[in-house]
Amino acid sequence: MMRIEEHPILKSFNKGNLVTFEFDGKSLMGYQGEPIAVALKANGVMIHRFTSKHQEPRGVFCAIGRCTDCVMIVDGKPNVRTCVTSLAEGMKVETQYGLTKKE
Amino acid sequence: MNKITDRTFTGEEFVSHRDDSVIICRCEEISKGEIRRAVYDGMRTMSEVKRYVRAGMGLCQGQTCSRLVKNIIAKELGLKPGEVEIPTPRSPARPVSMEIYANDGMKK
Amino acid sequence: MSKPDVIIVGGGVISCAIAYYLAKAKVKVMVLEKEEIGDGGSSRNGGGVRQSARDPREIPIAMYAINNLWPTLSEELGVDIEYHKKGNLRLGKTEEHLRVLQHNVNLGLKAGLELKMVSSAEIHELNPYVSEEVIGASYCPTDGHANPMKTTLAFYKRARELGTQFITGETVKSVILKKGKVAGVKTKENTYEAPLVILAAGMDSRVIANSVGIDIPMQKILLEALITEAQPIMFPQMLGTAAADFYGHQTDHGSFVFGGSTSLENYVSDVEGRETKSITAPYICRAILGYFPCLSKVNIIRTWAGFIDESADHVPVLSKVDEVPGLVLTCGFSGHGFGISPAIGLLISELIIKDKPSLSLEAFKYDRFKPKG
Amino acid sequence: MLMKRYELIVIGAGPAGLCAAIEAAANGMQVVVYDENSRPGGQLFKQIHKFFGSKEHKAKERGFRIGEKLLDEARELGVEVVLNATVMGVFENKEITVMIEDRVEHIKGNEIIIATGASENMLPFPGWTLPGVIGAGAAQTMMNLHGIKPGNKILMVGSGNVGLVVGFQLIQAGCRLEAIIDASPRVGGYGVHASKLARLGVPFYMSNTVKEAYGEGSVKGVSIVEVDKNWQQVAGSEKTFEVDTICIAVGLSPMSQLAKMTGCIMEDSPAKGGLVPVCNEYGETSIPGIYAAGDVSGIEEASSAMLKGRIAGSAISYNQGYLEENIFKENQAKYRSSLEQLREGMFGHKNKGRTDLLNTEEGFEISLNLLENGFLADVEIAHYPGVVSQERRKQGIVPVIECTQNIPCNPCQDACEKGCIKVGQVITNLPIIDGTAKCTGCGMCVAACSGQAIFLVNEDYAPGYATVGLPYEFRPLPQIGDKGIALDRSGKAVGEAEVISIKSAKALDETAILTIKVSEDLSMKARFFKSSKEVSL
Repeated sequence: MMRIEEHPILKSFNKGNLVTFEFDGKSLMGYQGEPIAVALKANGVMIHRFTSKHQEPRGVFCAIGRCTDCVMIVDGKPNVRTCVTSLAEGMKVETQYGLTKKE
Repeated sequence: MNKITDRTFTGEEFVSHRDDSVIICRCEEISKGEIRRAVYDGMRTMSEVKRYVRAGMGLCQGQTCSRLVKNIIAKELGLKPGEVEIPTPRSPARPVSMEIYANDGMKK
Repeated sequence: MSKPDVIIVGGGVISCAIAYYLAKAKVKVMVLEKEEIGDGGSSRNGGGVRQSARDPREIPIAMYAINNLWPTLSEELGVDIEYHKKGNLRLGKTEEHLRVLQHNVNLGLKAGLELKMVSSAEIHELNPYVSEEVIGASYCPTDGHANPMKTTLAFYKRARELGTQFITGETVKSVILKKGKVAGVKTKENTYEAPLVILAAGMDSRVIANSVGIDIPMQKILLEALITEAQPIMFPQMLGTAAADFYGHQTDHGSFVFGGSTSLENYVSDVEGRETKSITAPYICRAILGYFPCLSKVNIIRTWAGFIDESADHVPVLSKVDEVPGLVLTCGFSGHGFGISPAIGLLISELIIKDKPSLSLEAFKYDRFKPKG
Repeated sequence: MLMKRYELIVIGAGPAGLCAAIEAAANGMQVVVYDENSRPGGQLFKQIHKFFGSKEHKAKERGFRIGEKLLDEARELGVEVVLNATVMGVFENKEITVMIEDRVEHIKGNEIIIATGASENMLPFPGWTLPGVIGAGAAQTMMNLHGIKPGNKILMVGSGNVGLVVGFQLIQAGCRLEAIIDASPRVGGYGVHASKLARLGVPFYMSNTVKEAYGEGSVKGVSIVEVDKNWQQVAGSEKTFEVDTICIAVGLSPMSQLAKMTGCIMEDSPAKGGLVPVCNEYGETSIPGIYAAGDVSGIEEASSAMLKGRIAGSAISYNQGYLEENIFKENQAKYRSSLEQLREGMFGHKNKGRTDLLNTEEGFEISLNLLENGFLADVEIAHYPGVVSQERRKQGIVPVIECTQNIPCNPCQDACEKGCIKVGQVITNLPIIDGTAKCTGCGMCVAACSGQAIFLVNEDYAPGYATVGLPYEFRPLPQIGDKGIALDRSGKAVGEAEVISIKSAKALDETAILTIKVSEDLSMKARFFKSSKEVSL
């Protein structure tokens, strides 16, 4: 379980509604409005994309929208920074291979 | 800045380092060795290295690797990091879609 | 270091190309650059390697470059300069545009260029991404594009390896004469001696030439360009438009480089800095999307600005200066020097070494500018 | 083009930006603040620890609470705080473009303050691109903003304050911190922060760097290796850890891209952490009307950033005719002296990066054990003025303050109504315990100490037994009567312990005070409690 249940200082985290989204064809749950990357992390997803040149896996690195390492294909659009893009019901999130979907 | 620099090629051979394969520019997947090689080929500033091998030219616009690239160049040239010329950042500070740009100035 | 045979002022693609061809011919060259290599237009242009839509005087040089130099340049310099000879499409949306394009086609044909008008259907066969609004285009199949930054630095690298002495951080102020002949240049702090000086320093060439009483009518214009995030490879052509509202191409990396002008660039407030203006990128993007609506979601990641050195008749000065023996001018490229840069390098080296370049440079004399009428 | 115009545009709603905006708005200026994040406060909202400094620096308040207060204050004063607003560029004539949702706005400011903060430095090593290698800031963002653990088993690289503080927060979030490593031979951050981790059993490997992160698809482990004086790896000294996450905390750099974009004169200053705009004493750059405040003009603590914001905000108010000269001068003097206070001490400006200090300003020997292992050795404790004699301890409850470095901080002094604790005018001084004053054991000092370095020791508890009151910021809280083991400063189990009281009053601000009963010889050793119910911390 990656979500923090009881935090000694922050107590609980006010999250929105639980929503369903799609990750590489699988149906996953996450909280509406939280970064896509957080919802993926809660579901144990580490790999967001594979690089163009060496096909190496990448995931969250800076978590604040600067490094662009965590980009994925979201609702068909590639290069979406999942650490700063809010999750919404029914979103389609796909692992990015280079610049596109897996061929 | 812009210290007078004679860039004459000395003719010495390029020496590989053990950690040359470590990736420095994460976006463009440019290794330390490629950056060192660029310096060997005569590139002495961040812009020249960037234009020659694309280090720092990817999606994040060098936000992650600039400091690392600068340090590598400095080390290769025997300079202090502060002596390496750095490029001027350009708008947009974060990626912005063409559509958003195109709408700018079009509606009240 | 012993005295060089030639000093080239400026460290852009023209200088580096001249230095390379001279060094290849065993001429001792020194290049003096005030900033860094390729800091000016060389690293800021759109990368077009075109023959079409050029002034008829320039077309033979462009054809020469494309026929003889560009195809083997990567191999020759040992750096992939990303040259692609996949044609140039100049797009039109109105009947008026088509007339402009037809005029260019006529000029090109007269100069012996392979160039034709193509229909909307033919355009879409070449480039399926073009908007339906485009009704016709001129097409030159032998045009193309290359990576200007890498080309500049490749010439530099190779020239340097061949013994050219590059000195950066040196701002040349004037040309020195001895007994009526060129003897070198003076920089802010130093003096460099050589019997031959080539001014290839963009607008600065004018100021430096002024030091020996030579003036070329040219002006600085600040143009802007931008680059997108990488996209899967979509099309190989160099693009332009009859309306001249944007130009550009997709690079090997996948990103698109586009440029354009707003018609306000002659009136910039700061004539030294190269700051982009807040209104230019939106304008260029509107223009692009007018031809390529499919790019609307593509992100721009950087914009930049660079000066062009526009001569009074929009073609360069490529010339020895008769009354100042030892002085050679290569300036006033007016924003389209990159595509012809290898040929300029070769031709100027020939002009210097054997006084007779492979192509005549008579049309580019420094003293050609006359008042109208 | 007609543009919206503000008297002051602030870029960045972190501590510097908000304070600048508050200052200017309080003087009557019309101010807008843009921030690209969905939450204001910059890094403050990820900082759940109590701040150092004195009252005027908001010491002993937690960062996120300071952020909330600043935001409320700004809003009350009419500051327009625009979030999810990315400043795309700064152009001529003090114009900026901002992307808000899907539109671009062009805004002009009579004055502009750039308060864009800092970005994290990175450390490349083989495998550093694997998912699971993250910045310490990323860890903070995930756990403190979004309530998710960045990983389960973690290695922290870097022993500066960021590494130490985030390391502690990881444990608070329920992660296991396997070790802290640093290429430097000495802990870079506050000794008290290091001690908080060491007593939980987190080992410190100084003079070590990452050799390689390994794993298919994501991090499965890491090997570290010793480095010699010339930063060369020592063959044969490798150790490996099975971790799923590697956190990098190797310093911050000013995020000065927007500043450089304005064309102002920049300098590369190692003391300020990298490339910064050259500023005058008010934070004004070489371009009149463009200011820089906070980390973008030089890396410091958030408390300093707040003051740098105030200084710039007040200077701008004066420039724009909103502040009389005498008040302006008064304010400047006040803020400046407050800022100078924060810049004093072992970690202040003049000592930044020094690892060769042997003594405190008062002449106390600095603990080498603290610098090399993260905790004070038992034999060193008695040297410090916060530790009373055994004779005094035998007489009843008394605070033991294990504060051994010159850090600008004095809430302990204010916390004690009985006058047991004295820091004095120079807030970097080590606190002195007045053994003659009567300690009531209220625990306010324990909770007030941002470094969690105060313990209430009572050696007069019962024959053969002593009690130790200690700060406890983990959940679930143990219960009275819980039995377990006492851990010493190095995290080693030293004996049995039983919880005899738990205080968690609101005034303690989530720092519970756990009092444990230990054998009397452990009174100066036992510094943490581990319940036998817990499998592992």
